[in-house]
Amino acid sequence: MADALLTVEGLSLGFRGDGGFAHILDGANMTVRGGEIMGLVGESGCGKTTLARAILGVLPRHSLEIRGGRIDFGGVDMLSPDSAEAQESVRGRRVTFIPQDPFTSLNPVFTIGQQIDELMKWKSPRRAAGSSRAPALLTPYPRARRRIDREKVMEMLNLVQLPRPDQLLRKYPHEVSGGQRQRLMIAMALLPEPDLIIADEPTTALDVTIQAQILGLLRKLASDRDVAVILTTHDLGSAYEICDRITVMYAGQDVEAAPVAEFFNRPTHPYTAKLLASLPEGGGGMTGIPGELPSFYAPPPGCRFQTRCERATEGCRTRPPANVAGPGHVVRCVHPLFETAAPVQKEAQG
Amino acid sequence: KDRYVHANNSAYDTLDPHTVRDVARVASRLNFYDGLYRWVDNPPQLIPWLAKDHTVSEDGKTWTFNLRDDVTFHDGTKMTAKDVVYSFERMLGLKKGAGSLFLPMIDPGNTVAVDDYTVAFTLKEPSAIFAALVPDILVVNSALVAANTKDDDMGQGYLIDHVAGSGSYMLQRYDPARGFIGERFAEHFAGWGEKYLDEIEFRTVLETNTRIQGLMRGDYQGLDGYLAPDQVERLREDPNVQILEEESMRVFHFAVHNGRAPMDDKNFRMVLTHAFDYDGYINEIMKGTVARNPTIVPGNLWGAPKVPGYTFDLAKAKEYLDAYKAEHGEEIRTLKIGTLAGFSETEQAAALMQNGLAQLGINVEIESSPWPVINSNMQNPETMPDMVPYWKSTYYADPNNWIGEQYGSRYAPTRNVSDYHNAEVDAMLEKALIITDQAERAKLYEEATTQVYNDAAGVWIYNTKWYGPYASKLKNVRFCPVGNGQDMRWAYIED
Amino acid sequence: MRRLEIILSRLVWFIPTLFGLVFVVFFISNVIPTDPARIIAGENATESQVVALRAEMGLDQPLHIQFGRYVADLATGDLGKSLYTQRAISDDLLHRLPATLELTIAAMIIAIGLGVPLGVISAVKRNSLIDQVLRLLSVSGLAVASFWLAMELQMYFSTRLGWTPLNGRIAGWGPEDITGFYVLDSVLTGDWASLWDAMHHMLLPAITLALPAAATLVRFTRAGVLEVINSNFVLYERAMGMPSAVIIWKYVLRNALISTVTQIGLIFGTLFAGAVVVEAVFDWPGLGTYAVQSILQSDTRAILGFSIIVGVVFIGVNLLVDILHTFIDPRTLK
Amino acid sequence: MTALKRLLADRAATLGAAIILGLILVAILAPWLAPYPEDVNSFHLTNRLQPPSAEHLFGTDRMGSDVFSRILFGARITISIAVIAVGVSVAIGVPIGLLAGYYGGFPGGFLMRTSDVFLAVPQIVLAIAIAQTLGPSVENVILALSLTYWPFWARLVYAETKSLKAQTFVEAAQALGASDFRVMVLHILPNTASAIIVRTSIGMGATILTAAALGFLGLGAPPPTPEWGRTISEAREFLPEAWWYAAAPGLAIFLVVMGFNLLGDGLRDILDPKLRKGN
Amino acid sequence: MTETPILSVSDLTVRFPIRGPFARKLGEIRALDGVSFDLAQGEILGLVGESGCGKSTLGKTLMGIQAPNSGSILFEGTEIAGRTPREARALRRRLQYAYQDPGASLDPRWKIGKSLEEPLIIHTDLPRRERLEKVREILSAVGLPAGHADLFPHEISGGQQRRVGLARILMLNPEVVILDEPTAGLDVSVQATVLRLFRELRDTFDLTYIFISHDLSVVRLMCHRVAVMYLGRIVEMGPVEELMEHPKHPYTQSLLAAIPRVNGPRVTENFWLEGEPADAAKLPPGCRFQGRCPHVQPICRQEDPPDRMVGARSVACHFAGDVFPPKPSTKEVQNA
Ligand SMILES: Nc1ncnc2c1ncn2[C@@H]1O[C@H](COP(=O)(O)OP(=O)(O)OP(=O)(O)O)[C@@H](O)[C@H]1O
Ligand SMILES: Nc1ncnc2c1ncn2[C@@H]1O[C@H](COP(=O)(O)OP(=O)(O)OP(=O)(O)O)[C@@H](O)[C@H]1O
Ligand SMILES: [Mg+2]
Ligand SMILES: [Mg+2]
Repeated sequence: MADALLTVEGLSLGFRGDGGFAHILDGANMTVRGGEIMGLVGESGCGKTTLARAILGVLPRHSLEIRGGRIDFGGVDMLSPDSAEAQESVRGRRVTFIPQDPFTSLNPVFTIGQQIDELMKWKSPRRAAGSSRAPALLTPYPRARRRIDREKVMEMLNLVQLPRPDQLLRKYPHEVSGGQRQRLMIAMALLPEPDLIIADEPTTALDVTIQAQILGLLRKLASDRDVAVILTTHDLGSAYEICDRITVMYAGQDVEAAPVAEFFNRPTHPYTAKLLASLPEGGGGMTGIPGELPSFYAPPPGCRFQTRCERATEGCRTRPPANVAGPGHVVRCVHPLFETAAPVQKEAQG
Repeated sequence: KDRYVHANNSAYDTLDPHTVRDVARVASRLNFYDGLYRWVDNPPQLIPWLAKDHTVSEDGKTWTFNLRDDVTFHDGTKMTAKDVVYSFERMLGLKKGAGSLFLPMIDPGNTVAVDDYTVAFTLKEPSAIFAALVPDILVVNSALVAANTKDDDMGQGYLIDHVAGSGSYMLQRYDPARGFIGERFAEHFAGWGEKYLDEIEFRTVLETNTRIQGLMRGDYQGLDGYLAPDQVERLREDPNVQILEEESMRVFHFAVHNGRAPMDDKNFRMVLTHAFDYDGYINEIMKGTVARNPTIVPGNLWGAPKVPGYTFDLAKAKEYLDAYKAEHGEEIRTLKIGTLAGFSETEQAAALMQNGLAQLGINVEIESSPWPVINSNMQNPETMPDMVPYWKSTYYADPNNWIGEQYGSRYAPTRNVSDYHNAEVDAMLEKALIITDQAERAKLYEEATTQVYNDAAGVWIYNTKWYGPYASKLKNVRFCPVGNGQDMRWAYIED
Repeated sequence: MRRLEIILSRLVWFIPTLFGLVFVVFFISNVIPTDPARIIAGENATESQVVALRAEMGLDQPLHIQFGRYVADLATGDLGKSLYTQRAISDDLLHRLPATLELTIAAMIIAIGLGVPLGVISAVKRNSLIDQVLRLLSVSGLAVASFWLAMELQMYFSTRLGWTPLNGRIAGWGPEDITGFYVLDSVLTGDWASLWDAMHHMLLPAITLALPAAATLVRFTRAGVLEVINSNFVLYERAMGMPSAVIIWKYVLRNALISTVTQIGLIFGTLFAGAVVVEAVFDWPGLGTYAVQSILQSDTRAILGFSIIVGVVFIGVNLLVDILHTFIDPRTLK
Repeated sequence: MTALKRLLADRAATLGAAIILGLILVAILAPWLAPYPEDVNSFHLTNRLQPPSAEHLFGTDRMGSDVFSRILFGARITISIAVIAVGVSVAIGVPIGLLAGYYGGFPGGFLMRTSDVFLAVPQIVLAIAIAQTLGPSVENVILALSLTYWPFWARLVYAETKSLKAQTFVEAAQALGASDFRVMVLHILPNTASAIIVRTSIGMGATILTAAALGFLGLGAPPPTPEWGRTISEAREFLPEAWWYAAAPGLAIFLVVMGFNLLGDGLRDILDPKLRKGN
Repeated sequence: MTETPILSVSDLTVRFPIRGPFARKLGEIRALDGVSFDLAQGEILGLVGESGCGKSTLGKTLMGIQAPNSGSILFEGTEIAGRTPREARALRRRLQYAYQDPGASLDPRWKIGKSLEEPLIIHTDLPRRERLEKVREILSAVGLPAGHADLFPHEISGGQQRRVGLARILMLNPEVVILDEPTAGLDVSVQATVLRLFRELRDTFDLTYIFISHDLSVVRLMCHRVAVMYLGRIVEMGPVEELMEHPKHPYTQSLLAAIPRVNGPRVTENFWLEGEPADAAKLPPGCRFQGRCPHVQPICRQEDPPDRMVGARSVACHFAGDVFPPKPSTKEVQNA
C-alpha cells in the first residue's frame, strides 16, 4: 500500500458569526494515497466543501476558527500559518483545484489564454524553484519558458478534447459552453503536473450527458498520469463511477471510509446504509432518513448521527474511534451493521 | 516697468464704450477712450479734453465744440470731427449705455461736422444737463470700426473685444473671463507727466475677501472702491496698504412705492422714516464710515437743502401709525422689501427696517434677488416691491441725477421707481432742466427736494464716502466720483 | 461589429436626451419674472424702446415659436447672446470650458489616484482599523459642503500660511494660448515656469473638488472589490496559489473597475457641477464662475447655455464610459 | 424589530441615527434650547462679530446676533427643505418607477427617458437653473430640488421593479391570479422598500448639501433667515477674522449630512441581504 | 386511459426573440417547437431532458404564464391557450404550477402563513378565520407543523420550502399540477420523503401530475409515462418502463447510458456521445440531434424527422426502432 499523500487528522474548525460559533468540522479525518481517486460524499451541508477548502487554504479568514487537527501534504503542514511559504509553493503546483461551477470560476474579463498564461507564469512545472524576490506584479515571464509552456498548454487542451485550442485561447469565458469550460478547468488543474487534484463537485452544474463525458475524462487523465484526486459529490452514482475509495461525511464528521466496492455492497455505518437505501434505485427510495441534520451551533456531543439513528445509545455520546471493517475499510460507529475490529497499530498511524 | 494691477468686483465682459455706462466697467472706457470733456477731481470738475472749448447758441439748442487737432488714435490715424459724429450717431443708434440718455434730448442726424475740427449738436430743446453728459461722448476711430462692421452691427462684434480709441492706454490683452491689460500710449495728446504707469491690468476678482487678501499680499495694487466698513478697517491696519478717503456722491436710500397702499398715505410713510435705526446702521454696521444724508441729494452737492433728517423714533412712528390706523383701519398687510442679492448692506438695511417695523406690529418679508431682476421689477409699478434699499450713484454730477431722476414724473417708471408724482415738484424739476443759471437751478432743486422730504417719499440714509484701497507705493490717484478713481493716467508708483 | 452597434445605439439616444434637456431647461427658464428686453435695453431705455427690442428679439412670440427658434439656432451651435454682456454665449462658454475641464480633470486624476487604491486597501483589510478609518474618512468626504471646504482651505493655506496662491489659474497671463489648457500649453511651449505656476494654482481647487469624488470612489471601489473578492473565480485563483498581489491588483481590480468606471462617468458630472461653487470661491475663470455671474445677473440665456453645455459634457462622458465599458467588460459585447 | 436591533449593533449607524434624532430634537426645541431665541430676528448692532465666548458659544454675526442660536433655528429650515424635497421626490419618483418598471413598453420607456433627461445634467446645475429662474426663496429651493431629484427614485424603483418582476415569487403571485395592483403594491413595493429607505437617507444628505450650495450662491432663503448655506456666504466677507461665523454652520452641515450618510450606510448593510451575505 | 384526456396539447410552439441594440431581432430561441401530447386523468407524466431544452417553458405555457406562439391546449376539452386574463384566471385554479425553485416563489418578506392565505384572498370571499383554518389544515397535510406559518421563507429548509410551495398550490384544489424539477438540489434522503409526499398528495387530492425532471431514475420511480425532450421538441414518449428498458431514440439511448448507476456497469469510461447540444438559437436544418448522433445519415441533415409511432411510443427519429446503442465495452467493471 502506497504511503499517504495527504492526511487530514482530527480536523476541527468552524466559523464565528452573528449566531455564535458554527462548529462545522468536528474531528474530520481523511487519507489520500498517491494516484488514487478518493470520493468525499455526504449530504448537502455536511462539510465537504469546507474540508476541501481547508486543504486548499481558502477558507474565509476573518470568521474562521481552527480548534485542532492537522493537514499534512507530503510533509508540508497545510494548516499552520507558520508554513505559509511552503504552502504557497504547494498550492497550484502539487495540489490543484477544479471548482464546482465552471460558469463563474473563470475571470470574466480576461481571455482564457491570458488566464492560462498567468497560471503558467507562476505555476509551470518548469518554473525554477525559489521564486524571485521582485514584487509579484513586476515579475517577468521569461520568454523561453513561455514558449515551452505554450506548447504544453496546447497539448493539454488537445488531451481534454477541446476543439481548436488556438482559437479558444483568444476567447472570453462567456463565449464557451459549460462543458468546455469544465474541460478547461481540468486542463488547468493538470498543467502544473500536480500530485493531487481537488475537484469539488465538478459536474453538478452540468447535464448528465456532459457529466458522463467529464467524469470519464477526469478518471482517464488522472490514472494516466498517476495523479490523486479528491472528488467531492453528493451524487453517489458519480462517486461509484470513478472513485477508488470513498469517505462519507455526516454533519462535519467522517463516518466511514472504504474502497468503492466495499462501500456500496457492505455499508457498515448506519448512516451509509440509510443513504444508499434512499437512492431511487435503493429500497427506501420513498422513505429517506427521518429527522433533520443537527444544528452546527449546538451539535450533540460524540457521533452527530445519533439524533437520527435508531441504534443510538448512551455510548454514542463520545466520538467512536476508527474501527476496521475490512481491508482499507474503517468505520466510526459504536453499533456498526457488520462486525468491526479495533485498528491495528499500523493502520492507526496511516 | 511699472505695473498696476486692479482687482475689480465684476467682469469686463465688453470693451465697447457705447453699450454700457456703469461704474463697474468704467475703467475700460476711461483708459482706452477719450471724451470731448472729462470729469476730474472731487468735487467733480469738467476739463476740456478732446474738445478745446464749446459755445452754445442763443436758443440754447445748438452746441458747437472746437476739437483739438493733435489727437491720434492708437493706430496712428488722426482724430477729426467725422469720428465724433460717427461715434455720437453710433451711440444714438445702439440705444444702449449713454446713448439712451441722449436720445430724449437729440434725434439722430442732428450732429454735424462743421469742419475737420468743429462739431455741432442741435438739441430738441435747451438742456441744462447736456454739458454734464458731454464727457460720455467717447470717440472711436470711425475708419477702423467701419472696416470691421459686419451685418450693420455698427462694429459691435468688433468693439466688444477690440479697442479703437485714442485713450491713455492701448489694449494689449483681453479675456472676458479675466480682464484686460493696457499698455501706455506714449503719443497720447495730453502728454505724460514725469512718472506714470507703463502697464495697467484690470482683473476680475469676484470675491471681496480674495481682493482684500490679494491687496495685502501685494498681488494687486488697487481694488474696486466699494468695501464694507469691516474690510476697510482691516485694510487700514496693513502697512502695505493705503486707504484714500474721499467725499463721494452715492446716496443709500429706500425707494418706497408711493403709489400703493399703505405707502400712498403720508402718515404711513412717516412711520417708515421713523422706524429705521439710522444711527445703528451708520455707526455700527457702517462703522461711522458714512455720513447721514437726510435727502436724496448728496449733501456735498449744490442743490441739497438744509433739513435735519428724520430720526429713529419708534414713539413718533407709533403716533403716525395710530393716525394712519384711525383713518384706514387696524389691518396692515405684510410689506415686502426687495434686496439686492450679493449686496449685504442692502440685506442688513432691510433686516433693520424689518426689525423696526416688527416692533410696531408690522410684518415685513424680505426677498433677495439679483440686481437685474429687481431692477426690471422696479421699473414697473405693478412689480415694484414696497421698498427697495439701494444706492443712487453719480452718473453726472448734477442734482437732476438724484432728485430729478428719482422723483420727477418725467423719469417714471424707469428711474423714478417710487411712483411719486407731485405736480409742484415736477414743475420745479422741469424748469431746472432747461435753465442754465446754476444759482437759480440750485434754489429750484433745494425747494423740490425739501418738498419730497416733507412728503417722506423715501427713506434716505447716508451718502457714501469713498475709500480707495491701494498699495502704499501708488501715488497720485486722482479720484473723481464719476470715474471712481479708475482713470489711471495720473497715477505712478514710487518705491 | 457589435461594439460599433452598441456605440451607435448609445449615440442615437444622445440627440433626444439632449433635445429633452433643452426643452425642460428652456421652458423652466422662461417662467422667469424678468423681462430680458428690459435688461438689454438698459436702465435708461424708454418703454417704446423696450417694446421694440422685445419684438426684435422675438420675445413677443408665443413660447413654442421661441423654443423652435432656439433649437434651430442651437443646431448651428448658436446659444444666443448673453442678456447682460451681449456676447455670444457659445463663445463665452467655449472660452471658459478649458479652464473648467483642466480643473475637473486634475480633480478626477487626484480622485482616482486616491480613491481607487484606498478603496482596494479598505476592502482587502476589511474590518481592520485602517478600513474603519478609511470608511469614516470617506463618509466625511461626502458630508462636507465643498464651498465651505474651499473657503476653509483657502483661508488656512493661502491666507494664513501663504503656501498656495489665493485665486485664479495663474499669476500672470499664462502661457501662449494653444489649447486653453495651461498645463498642456506650457508643456507644448516649454514654458516650465508657467507649468509650475499653473499647477500650484490648481492645487487647492482641485483637491477641494476631488475630495468628495475620491470618497465616492473609495466607497464604490471597496464595495466592488468586496463583491469580486467573494466571487468564485477569486476563490479559484487563490486555491491555485496565485500571488495575492496579482489576484488583488490585477484580477480583482479589473473586475471591480467595471462598476467603478460607471461611477467615474457620473462623478465627472458631479465634479463639473461642483466646479460651480469651488470656482466661485477660487475665482477660477471657468464655466462655474460664469454660471455664478450669470446667476447674479439673472442672465437666463447664459444659464440655459451653461446647463446645456454641462449636459452635453455629462452625456458625452457617460457615452465615453459606455464605450470604455465595451472594452473593459467583454461580456457587454455578448 | 430585529432590524432595529441590528441597527443598534452597528456603531456607525447608531451614531448616524443619534445625530439625526438630535437634529430633529434641536429643530423642534430650538426656541427652548437656543440661548437667545429672539436673535433670529432681532439685532444688537453694538455687539457685532464677537468671537466665541461663554455668552456666545459660536460668537456673534454681522448683526450682533448669537450664531449658536441661529444655527439651532437653521436646523428647522434644513430639515424642512430636506424632508419636503425628498418627500415630494419620493412621492413622484416611486409610483413612476413602479409603473414604468412593471408595465415597461412604450410608456415605461417614455417615463424613463424623461428621467434620463433630468439625470443628464448634474442635479445642482438643474436646481440652479430652476431656482434662479423662480427667484430665491425656500419654497423655490424645495421646488427646484424636488423637480430635479425625483428621477433618482424613479430610476431606483424602476430598476428594482424590473428585476423583481423577473423573480419567481412575483410570477408565482401572478400565476395565482393576483391582480397587477396587488402584485405591485403588496409584493413589489415592499421589496423595494429597503432600497428606497437607504436611498432616501443618503438623498437627504445630498439634498441638504445642494440646498446649502444654493443658499451659498444666494438662491436660497432671503435674509435674515438663519439658513446655514446663506450664513456661510454672509460670513465670507468677514474671513479670516471672524472664522467662527463660517465654521459653525459649515460644521453643522457636515454633522447632519454625515448623520444621514452613516444611517444610510448602516441601513444598507442591514436591509440589503445581498450585501449582508457578502460580509 | 381511454377516457378523454384531461389535458391535450398539440403543436405547441414558443419562441423567444433575441434582440440587439435598437431592438433589432438577431434571431430566436425555439424553446418549444411543435410539442404535442395528451394527459389522462390521474396520470403522472414525466418530462425529462437536458437543461435548457424547454421543460420549464412547456410547464409555464400550459399554466398560461407564458403565451404560446401557436398551438392549442385543451383543458377538459376547452381551449385555454390565448384566453382573456379573467377566463385564464378561472382556469388557473385547477391547473397549477409548482416552481422549480420553491424558495424563490415565495415572497421573501411575507410569512409563510400570509403567502398561503393569498390564493384564498384572491379567489374566495372566505372570512379571515376560515382562511386561517384552511392554512392550518393544508400545513398539516404537507407535513409541516402549524407553527411554521409564522416563519419567513428563509427561515426554513429547502425541503420545507418545497412543501410550502405545494401547500400554496393545493389551497386552490387544483386538478393538474405541474411539478417543475421538484427534487432538484435535494439530497437523496430528503428527495425520498418529498417523493413520498407527492404520492400521498396525489392520492388524497386526486391529482394529475406533469413531473418535470432531469433525473431519469426519479422519473422511473414516480411516473407512468415519460416524454424525453431535446432542444424544444419531444423526441420520444412512451410508458416509463418500456422506454427505459428499450429506448428507441438515439438521444434517449445516450441519456440513459450517461446516468451512473450504483452497482451497474461503469458508463463513463466508454460513453459514446460527444459534444454538447446545439445552440437553441441556431438550430441546423434537419434533425436537431444530428450533431451528436452516432448514427447520423444524410437524411438527418435535411429533414426534421416526424413523430413515428413505434409500438406504444412516439419517436422523432428517421430510424426509430432500427438503431441501438453502441455495445458497452466488454471490460467488466470490477465488482465485489
Ligand atoms: N464562511 C462560513 N461561515 C459560516 N458557516 C459556513 C461558512 N461556510 C460554510 N458554512 C456552513 O458550513 C456547513 C458546511 O458547508 P459546506 O459548503 O462545506 O458543505 P458541503 O458539504 O460542501 O455542501 P454542498 O453539498 O451543499 O456543497 C454549511 O452548513 C454551511 O452553511
Ligand atoms: N423569458 C425568456 N426569454 C428568453 N429566453 C428564454 C426565456 N425563458 C426561457 N428561455 C430560453 O428557452 C430555452 C428553454 O428554457 P427552459 O427554462 O424551458 O429550459 P429547461 O428545460 O426548464 O431548463 P432547466 O433544466 O435548466 O430548468 C432556454 O434556452 C432558455 O434560455
Ligand atoms: Mg459543497
Ligand atoms: Mg427549468
